[in-house]
Amino acid sequence: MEKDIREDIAWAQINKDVLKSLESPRRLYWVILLIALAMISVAVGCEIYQYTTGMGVSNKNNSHVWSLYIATFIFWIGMSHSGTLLSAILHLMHADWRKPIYRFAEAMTTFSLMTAGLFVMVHLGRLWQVYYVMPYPNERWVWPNFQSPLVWDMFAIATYLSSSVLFLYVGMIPDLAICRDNIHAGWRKKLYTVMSLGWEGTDRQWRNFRVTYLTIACFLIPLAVSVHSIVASDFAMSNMPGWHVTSFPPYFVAGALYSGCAAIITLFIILRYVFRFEEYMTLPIMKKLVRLTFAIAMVWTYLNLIEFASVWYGHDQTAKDQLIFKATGPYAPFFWAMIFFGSILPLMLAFKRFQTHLPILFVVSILLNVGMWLERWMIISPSFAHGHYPWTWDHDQWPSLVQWGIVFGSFGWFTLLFMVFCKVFPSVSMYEVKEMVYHRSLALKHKPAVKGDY
Amino acid sequence: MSITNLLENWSDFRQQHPSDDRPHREYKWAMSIDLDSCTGCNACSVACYAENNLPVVGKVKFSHGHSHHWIRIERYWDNDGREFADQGAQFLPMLCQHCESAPCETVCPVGATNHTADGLNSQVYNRCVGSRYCNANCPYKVRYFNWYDYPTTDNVWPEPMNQQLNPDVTVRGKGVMEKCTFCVQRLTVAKSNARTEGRLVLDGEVQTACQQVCPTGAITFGNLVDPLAKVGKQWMTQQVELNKDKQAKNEAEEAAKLRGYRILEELRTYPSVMYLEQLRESAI
Amino acid sequence: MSKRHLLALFNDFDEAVAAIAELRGANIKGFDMDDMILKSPIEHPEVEKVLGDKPVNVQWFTLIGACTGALLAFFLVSGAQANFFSQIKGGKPIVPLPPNFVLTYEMFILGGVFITILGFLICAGLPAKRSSLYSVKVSEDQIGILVKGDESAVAAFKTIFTKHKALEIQEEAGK
Amino acid sequence: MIENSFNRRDFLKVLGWGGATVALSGCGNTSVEDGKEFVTSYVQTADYIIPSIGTYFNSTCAQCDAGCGIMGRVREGRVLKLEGNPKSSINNGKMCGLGQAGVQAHYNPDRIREPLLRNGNKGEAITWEKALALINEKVGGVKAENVAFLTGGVSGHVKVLLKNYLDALGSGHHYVYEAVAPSIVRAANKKAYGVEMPRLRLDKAKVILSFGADFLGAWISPVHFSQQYAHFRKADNGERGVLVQVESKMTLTGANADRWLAIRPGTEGIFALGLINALAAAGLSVSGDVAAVVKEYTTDRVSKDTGVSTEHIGKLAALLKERSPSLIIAGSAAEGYAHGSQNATAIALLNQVLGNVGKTVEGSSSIPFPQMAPTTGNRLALQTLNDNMAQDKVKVLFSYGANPVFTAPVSMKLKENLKKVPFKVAFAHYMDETAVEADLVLPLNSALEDWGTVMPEYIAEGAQLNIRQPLMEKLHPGTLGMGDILLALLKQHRPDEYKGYEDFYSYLRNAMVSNKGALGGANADDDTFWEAALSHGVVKLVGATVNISSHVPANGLVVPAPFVEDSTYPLHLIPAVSASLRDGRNANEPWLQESPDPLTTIVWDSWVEMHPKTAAKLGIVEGDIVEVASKSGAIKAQVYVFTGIHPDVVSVPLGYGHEAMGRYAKGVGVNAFKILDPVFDKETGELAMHETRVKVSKAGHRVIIVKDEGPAGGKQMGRKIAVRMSSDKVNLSKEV
Repeated sequence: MEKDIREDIAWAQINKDVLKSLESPRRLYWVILLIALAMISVAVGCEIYQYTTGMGVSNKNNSHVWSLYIATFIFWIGMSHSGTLLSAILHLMHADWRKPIYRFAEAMTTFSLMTAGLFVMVHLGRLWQVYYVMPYPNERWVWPNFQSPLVWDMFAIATYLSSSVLFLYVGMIPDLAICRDNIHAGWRKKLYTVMSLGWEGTDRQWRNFRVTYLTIACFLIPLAVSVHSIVASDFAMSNMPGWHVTSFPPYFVAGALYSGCAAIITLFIILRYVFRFEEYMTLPIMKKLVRLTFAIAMVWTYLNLIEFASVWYGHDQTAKDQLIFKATGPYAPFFWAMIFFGSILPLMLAFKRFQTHLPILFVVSILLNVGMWLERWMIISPSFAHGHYPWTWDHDQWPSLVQWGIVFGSFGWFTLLFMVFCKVFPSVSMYEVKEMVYHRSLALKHKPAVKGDY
Repeated sequence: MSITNLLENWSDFRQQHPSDDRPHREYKWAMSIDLDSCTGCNACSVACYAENNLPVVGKVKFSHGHSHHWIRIERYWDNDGREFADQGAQFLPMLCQHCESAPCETVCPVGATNHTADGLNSQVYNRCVGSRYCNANCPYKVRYFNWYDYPTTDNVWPEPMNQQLNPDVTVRGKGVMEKCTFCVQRLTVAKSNARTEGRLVLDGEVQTACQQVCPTGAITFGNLVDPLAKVGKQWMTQQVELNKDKQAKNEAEEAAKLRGYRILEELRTYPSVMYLEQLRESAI
Repeated sequence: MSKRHLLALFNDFDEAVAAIAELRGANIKGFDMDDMILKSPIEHPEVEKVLGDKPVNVQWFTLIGACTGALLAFFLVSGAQANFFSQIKGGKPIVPLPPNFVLTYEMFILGGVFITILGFLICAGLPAKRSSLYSVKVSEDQIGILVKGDESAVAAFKTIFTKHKALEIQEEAGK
Repeated sequence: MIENSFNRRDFLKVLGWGGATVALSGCGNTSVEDGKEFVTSYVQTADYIIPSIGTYFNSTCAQCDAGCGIMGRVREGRVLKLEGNPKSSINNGKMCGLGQAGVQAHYNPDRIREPLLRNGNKGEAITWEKALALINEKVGGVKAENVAFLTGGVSGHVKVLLKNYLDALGSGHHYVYEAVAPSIVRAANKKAYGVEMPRLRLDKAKVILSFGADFLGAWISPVHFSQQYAHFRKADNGERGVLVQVESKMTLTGANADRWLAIRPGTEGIFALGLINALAAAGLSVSGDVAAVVKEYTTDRVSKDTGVSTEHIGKLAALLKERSPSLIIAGSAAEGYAHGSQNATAIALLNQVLGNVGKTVEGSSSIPFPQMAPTTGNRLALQTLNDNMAQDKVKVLFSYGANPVFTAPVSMKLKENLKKVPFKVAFAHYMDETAVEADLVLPLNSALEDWGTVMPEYIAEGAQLNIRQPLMEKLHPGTLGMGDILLALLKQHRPDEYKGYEDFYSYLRNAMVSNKGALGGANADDDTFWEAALSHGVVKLVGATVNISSHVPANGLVVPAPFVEDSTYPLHLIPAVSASLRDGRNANEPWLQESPDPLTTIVWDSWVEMHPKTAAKLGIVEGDIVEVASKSGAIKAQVYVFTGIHPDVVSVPLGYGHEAMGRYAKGVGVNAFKILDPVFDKETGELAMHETRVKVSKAGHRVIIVKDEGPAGGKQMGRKIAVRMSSDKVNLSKEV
């Protein structure tokens, strides 16, 4: 089969190609940037309206106290996971095909976390008091309630965000040094000089770098898992029918990796096209990525079915009603759409012909994420519409435009962050691509002669 | 936050509250509602509006489910298939059940809702950040959120109506969760009066607004610890125990004739409100 | 007696390795093997090997960081709960272990990560000023060997380097 | 003169003893804000007034005519909440939601604040002097018999002054009008028992059979009956009474019945006679004439006519026979027909046959001061007034405590006839439909800032005189109490007789104190007596008990056969009297608008109740907007489908659909009074409220009904929420 990457790429060429992606952007870039800004301003407008008028404008009510904000919050948290998957897990496994694509994946992790964080705030009825959630010493000895899964979220996400930022940064130091060495003026020069911390690639630096990177990778994997299982416990720990499900933590983690991988495919295709990274983001790598995604999709599907099955088989009538309502009630269209996008559509990925067909993959990967977003919504709202207490059921309360506006804007926010990143930092890890090339060429050299003496 | 304190009293801190060997000491406020006397006349609900400064939200907001009735009358029919509701309706006043093991308490991120020493499920308005997790986790859905700013921007108490507001009860602003408090403002007064006289609150000395107004006296409220309290006697005769999720009624065959039960008991919320089953004559 | 610094750049990594080996072999007067620094564009275990094994201590930082993080978390949380009685939750102990374990776990990781980074900076001597003998080539595709030795040794260095096809030898006037 | 008499210092000096307003002296309320008056510091107030501690003062509720005693919680000079007055034998410290809302009537932002004189299409504010002078001039300008006074039910000293004023004018035209009064039952009772309002002892009865009497909701004295009901359900010996409700549209009482029997509208009399027949068959001794009357009312026929199954008739008869005493109540459902009197009589007959008269139907006690006894209103009064107006016999019309423009059916053309009256004076709290038509609108004090005495029509335990005293300083300096106005008007005609009285308060106090002997204060000095009266809020009257006779005119009692089908107007309209809105006078109190209707849980709107069968036949589902058309008019409202109503019947609540009155009432729902057909009870000439036949048709669009009930409706979905068990399983006597 064809190679993940050519061994004979000149290293100088690698530098050149990647650094080129940092050069002054074309017009299209600015256009997209403006669109992103426009989306953000929509969200900001909605939030201001909601902040001043009250939560009521989001069309939540005493039955539907949570809605799209929480759903989208989970969506973005989930999105963040596959960055860790690619860089950390595959790093430990020495799967070197990750090297050209993990950088932007990690960036995605960071930015989707930053987006998710916003939704917690947007969701609060009294945003101006949000600092109550922080454990800060105060003369009254008043602390947040450490028993609340929301506080766990706070801890977990803070940890995850800071750790993945550090991970991203540490992994980028050698590349920053390269930038420093090749860019000779302007703010970029200063930026890179400062950020590269005077990296020279001495043996001592490399030695510690290797260990550090490995260690953090080891930390990040359990962290990522814990983060989404904690988010899952927001629901699993409650007593709402449809939430109180034991299999939620793994289910959420799987879903997270799933949506993340899908997002990586999307961004992979965009970057490959925009930055002409055909040499590095090659089709074979895409093929591996797609297969990984397919595998995870199947895991998710399985866990999804398990959840339904256990509810179905269990004796909790309330939960059973809930499930039936989900599948037949007013939410049915969304529910079945989720099943289709999440479980049926990915079956395409099993076919070779699609595994490298970028246009199709582009569309599919986006649809997968639509499905995953629906999944989160289908976890939240039906349980509120049809919970324990029939008297307070509410089947005809739908999110208002304010909610949709803010959800919409969050994608603009993510785009903005990501685009800025791509222009300021190398979105492909140069030194690691070099390593990849180097080791593979060595492997070729040391291939035993056909006439082996054995 | 001294570590020594933590380590010294470790065993105390590991005690779950309240438990059999550490029961409520002086007070445990509880209620019992006789559904056979309740006529569903709504007087209790209106009394609650008057006592606790509940906003009248108006038609539109009511239609969006933004209403604030801390005690609401639910009306159920059980004429399955019969042409008429010929055994009448079943009315049920539903208010915060002040669960002993309240699902809402553990999940609040800022500890705005807690369990008081006298067994109330308290709500600290100025601590609340409006995450609404408590309501999400409340199986009875008896928590009401201030979706709008009723006192100011919505102006639900136009001059001079605002003069009716009860000064003993805060007027809640937007973004705060609220719910039935068992008229805690009355309890506090009664308790402090009793304390100044060096005694405990006597049965009947303090009434909740809903109990006070109820024309048929269907609501009984009092201190479960007090052996003389009527509410305690009722719980006793109905053999309903606070910290159980299965009562004699459910288990013993001969106890099936008891009327006392608690709603959604199987969720182990241990409600402080006992209901007495409605009766219907079999001879007609 | 003043020392001189030399930086030689190699294109071929094997040659570089050979050069190092030779430097080690020919024990040049006034030159200590530890005064040699290897600069490389990529992480390079096998080349570093020839420098003899040098200890890495980052993991110790990690250990300490993680443990302190965990302990801190547990006692902060439990202590806070123990000293704020009005936060009693019905049906739950005042200091409930399961939630506290969750938080302990998170802080365990947080502490670990942070202190590891700290350790990395310390051990790797970062941030630092770049030595004057540095070539941007090092960050591109060439391997550099930086040696420090007496006047007397310089000649010897140069011969060895040139022998192994050093593309370029930078020299710095020692003080 | 008003100014002087209401100079605050004197006011307080006089009232000081009363206690009520002492609480206010600390805070001049609104008047302080606008700086007109000064604040007396707490240093000078009575020692029981402590800032931030509520003080309770007794008075009398004015939300309906039951006359419950209320106890107002007053703090810093503001009345905050109304509790029941434990000393009042009517409600013994309890209250209903309607009564609670009294504070909202008092603090209502839409109250009229000064006298208004019509000027073209708008009223302009004038002073009281001018207003009263104007009245004097107008009544002076017309013949006495052309002066008419329309009021709701009145009693106590206000009634006395009113009578005196009319006498002074020489006009006998006092029309007492109540839109939803049980006037036909009164008449029937008078005939059957010799009294209009016998005491009903629900607490003594073992079985109650109520023909559409909503005694738990809106009928006569609900709070009193509710308490008796509690005893009835759980007597001290643990016995549990059985309630059977017979009606075509389920009332709150019906919803609490052990057995609710949906009966074909108007056949209540037949059912009663049928029961007598069945009882006789079961061996109950029945006098000959009665037996003769009921003999053809065989169970089968009755079952066919009424639509109640023979099984239930049999069971009911058996129950009534074995459990005595029982109590049969004739309510608005029974009386609301052209043959309402016959129905009521038949029901009274059933009571007599069962021997309940004297046991559960007791004679009430007489009232020592007949001039203060309540004058009960009826619908006939408005008819008469209307005719007189149509014939231009009315030149000056006073309207007090009634809102005829709102409650009169369009067929009466009341509004047009009103236009013929040259000078109309309305004493009102709000700019309601009648006040809008008036030429002079005089703003009244709210019940919580007014003086007066009330004698309720329904006497609970012995006659009592309820005191109404101000619970706080007047909110609006421009309003005046009815008593004061009448006094001022009287002074115009009989100055020497009344000049002694500075204001109504002094008149009232004098009147009471001078009669303290009869009021049970014989050996107390004036002040002590007066203080006691005020602090109790009630004065027990010693009246001889009226013996109740029991001779229902059986012979000649005929109950017409059930209605013939009317193909164009196939359905019967039952205008429902809701517990909170009644005839609509309280519609501007938001608590009442937002407290859900007990049966439908609908808020803030009218609705049309309909049986699923009927709905299916008409292809209607819940939320459809339908047009309910009678011969005299049509209204549009949303449909609510439920099984608490007879398939031949649709029901629309009264009290909604105000076109004026205030922000909370205006435009909410539709006014069912409007489309009532002019059909009258044959004997009393009262408007028969349930006689209207209607047709229902879809009006197009559909709405989501605003109600508290969720999509699950009244179902519990297998959860154990509201549980019910059969009464023979439990032994209530064992309970606490």
